[in-house]
Amino acid sequence: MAKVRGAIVVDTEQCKGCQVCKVSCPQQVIGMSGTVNGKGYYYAYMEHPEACTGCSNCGIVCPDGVITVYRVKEA
Amino acid sequence: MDIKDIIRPENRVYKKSDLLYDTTFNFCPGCGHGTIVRLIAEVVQEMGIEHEVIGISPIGCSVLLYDFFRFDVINASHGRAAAAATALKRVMPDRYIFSYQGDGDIAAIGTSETIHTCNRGENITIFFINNAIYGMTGGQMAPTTLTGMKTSTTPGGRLTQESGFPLHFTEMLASLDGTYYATRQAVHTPAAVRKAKKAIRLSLENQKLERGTSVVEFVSNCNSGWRMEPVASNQWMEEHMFPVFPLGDIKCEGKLIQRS
Amino acid sequence: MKGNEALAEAAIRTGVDAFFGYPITPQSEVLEYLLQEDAQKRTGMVVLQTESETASINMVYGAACAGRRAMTSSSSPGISLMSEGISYLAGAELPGVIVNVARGGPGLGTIQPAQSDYFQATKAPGHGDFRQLVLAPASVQEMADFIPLAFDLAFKYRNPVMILSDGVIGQMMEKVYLPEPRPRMTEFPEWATIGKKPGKERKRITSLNLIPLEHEKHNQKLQAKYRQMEAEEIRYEEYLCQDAEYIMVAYGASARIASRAVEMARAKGIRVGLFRPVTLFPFPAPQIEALSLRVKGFLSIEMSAGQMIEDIRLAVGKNQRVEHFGRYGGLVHVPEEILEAFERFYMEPHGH
Amino acid sequence: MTEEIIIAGFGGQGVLSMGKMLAYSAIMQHLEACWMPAYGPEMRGGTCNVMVSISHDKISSPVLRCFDTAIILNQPSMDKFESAVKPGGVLMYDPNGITRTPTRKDIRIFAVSATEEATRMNEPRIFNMIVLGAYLSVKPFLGLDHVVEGLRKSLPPRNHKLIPLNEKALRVGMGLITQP
Repeated sequence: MAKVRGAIVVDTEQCKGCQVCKVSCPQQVIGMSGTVNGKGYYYAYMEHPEACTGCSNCGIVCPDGVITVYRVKEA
Repeated sequence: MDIKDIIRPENRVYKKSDLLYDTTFNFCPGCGHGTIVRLIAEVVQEMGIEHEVIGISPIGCSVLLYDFFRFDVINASHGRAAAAATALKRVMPDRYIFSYQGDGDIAAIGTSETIHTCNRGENITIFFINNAIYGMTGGQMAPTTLTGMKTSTTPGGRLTQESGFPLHFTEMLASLDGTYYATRQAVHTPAAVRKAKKAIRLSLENQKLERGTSVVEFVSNCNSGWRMEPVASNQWMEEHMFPVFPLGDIKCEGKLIQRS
Repeated sequence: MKGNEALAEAAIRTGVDAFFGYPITPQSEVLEYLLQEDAQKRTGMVVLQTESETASINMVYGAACAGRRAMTSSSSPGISLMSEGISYLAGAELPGVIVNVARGGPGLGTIQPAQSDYFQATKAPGHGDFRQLVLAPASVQEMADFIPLAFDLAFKYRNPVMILSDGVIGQMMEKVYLPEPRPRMTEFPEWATIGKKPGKERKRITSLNLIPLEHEKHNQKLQAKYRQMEAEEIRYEEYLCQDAEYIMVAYGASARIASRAVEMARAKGIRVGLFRPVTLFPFPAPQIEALSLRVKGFLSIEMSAGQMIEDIRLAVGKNQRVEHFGRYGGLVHVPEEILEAFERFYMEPHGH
Repeated sequence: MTEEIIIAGFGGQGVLSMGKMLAYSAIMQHLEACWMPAYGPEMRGGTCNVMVSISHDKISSPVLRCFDTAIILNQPSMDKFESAVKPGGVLMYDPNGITRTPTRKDIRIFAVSATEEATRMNEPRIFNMIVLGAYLSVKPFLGLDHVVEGLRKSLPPRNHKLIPLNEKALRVGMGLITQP
């Protein structure tokens, strides 16, 4: 059975670390970084990349539009 | 499969709309304004109307709205966006005109213009962002501030005998014969965002029907004004705002929706 | 035709795209005429009775953003309500025409004619460092003629233009030759927000600028515009000034009444002339200054307690005496009392 | 030639329209004319007056203190405007409702019983046309044909059927003046 794999790319410099994406992720993929970006925010990143299904939930709730989402069907 | 193999242009399923400039929004972290602005850009892009749309930004937090959109925008004076929208639509009936207004802008200073615009049934879209507080000026009471809610001008909580009741402005607008569509949405969860986006699209498509005004209210957070973390503010919004301002359609196709 | 009606008919003929107005005495005929004449049918002009003067001026702002010829008309209290919007027009550099058929104030005042909005029109039509062009018609003919002129100036400078009339000129009837019809605009200025053109950058219109240095620059640009108006747009009329020893200065209805007083003085052998500013901003200060070098005194005639006189005094400096004679609160001078006032000031041996 | 007239009475008598007729008629005769109403509460039933200036030359002041002719249609107007007639000028009044007749000796005074005549003709609306007719016979500088033309111009087309009646009223007025 084909498995759906996903990935996100966070524009870390524009991320304001609000964590709305983190709580919206059904797979708990997203964590907050241990270091801050140029604006001083702890930005979002894929803490558990293997669990991402590319559902886009994080992207569509992000108030700053900093998340781009990718998805493939693995053969 | 390596992450690098997933992150390829052909696999992209979501990205920020091309109709937004690549600048950082000037909103606080986690503010619903950003999500709504993003959704409007997405809908305009999907409808392919970026050459026919003119947006009107207000006074308040979204005053800089025009820094974000890659389509024509004007800035109206405080509360008067509906009047400016009326004129733009009357002189250019084939264009899509929307205003984007906060609770103070639309439901306090701009009450008269908004009511009369809806009452004339101007074929425009009004986006109304209700976060129950004045964000830009530092967290003062808004017409929609909840009873008992603390703001910088209601330090002991809003007292109805002093300051009246939270104003249900969208219901007021919906009661007018010129209002064709009125709905209340939120953008704090993926499911809410999906619904809100459909409402935005419908409200813009309605302009072609020439049946009247479309109003989309967004119950939104103001974590700075409410003095909360963004995620906590969304939870507070669900628990306290939604019972007073319930989500859902209020008027569809010119008919009020009966709610139990 | 009544002054108000001539103005409204001229608006139709000038190809004005939109009129937004709220009834108020003594200018209600403007809105009534446009709707009774079915301007919308004649030229496609948008005519809308608004819920308030505040809405009217903001609709003018909206239509002006689309590069259209938009105007509103009101009387004194209504103009006060519009002052914020006029400031926005100036700040966003938008053309618009505002007509004030003035009445007596302050407050609700009276519906009778007055010229007590001179300061408001020329000095402080709203908040901020800005000026608007002010045209003062003195006849029904000029009520009609100043509409196309006002729009030409508004678009030339991208700035609000006010036609400052009064209850006398608005309500009276005279013979009038109406302006030649102009077509409605089909092409709009490049700055107009009418939808982003493919391949072009989008446009935005605002009066906001949060960066003080940039905002100062914007203001300097506006100031340069006002200096250009002062250099190019002064309009005035002289009547029997050539050999005059004394000059009456009056605009609008006062100028008409004073012209009769001038004739009465001439009949008595007193050499008086009338200087009529047609533009109140820019004020014809250089012309008055030139006159001040060869006459013996000025008399400012206004239906106010004395507002324009300040501009006359600035122009004249210490060169000459400047006196004021005003009727106000809704009262209008008659020629006889103007002459009496003049004689009191200048003909009596111990004039004060 | 310059003729400056005040017509004064109360709202509803047709004071303003009489003035308008005069102005229109003058323009039909290629003269200059200016019509300056007292506007406002007067329009709603109070006292009412209008100043009309007619001239071969450009008209200067639309607002005047003294007049060549005063047409007075009620007592308050008589009290106010008898003194405003220039020496040698004309005062014309309808005696109906006048309790104090004019006393000046340096002006020409005419009475025209227009109210009475209009009532007798059973056409109270043409009262003002009778007065106008009387004025035209005293100051015959406007041709009747120009007045009828002015009437046509000032009346909305739906009222053009009333023109013959108005013309009749003008003629009646012309024969009605008496010098008390």
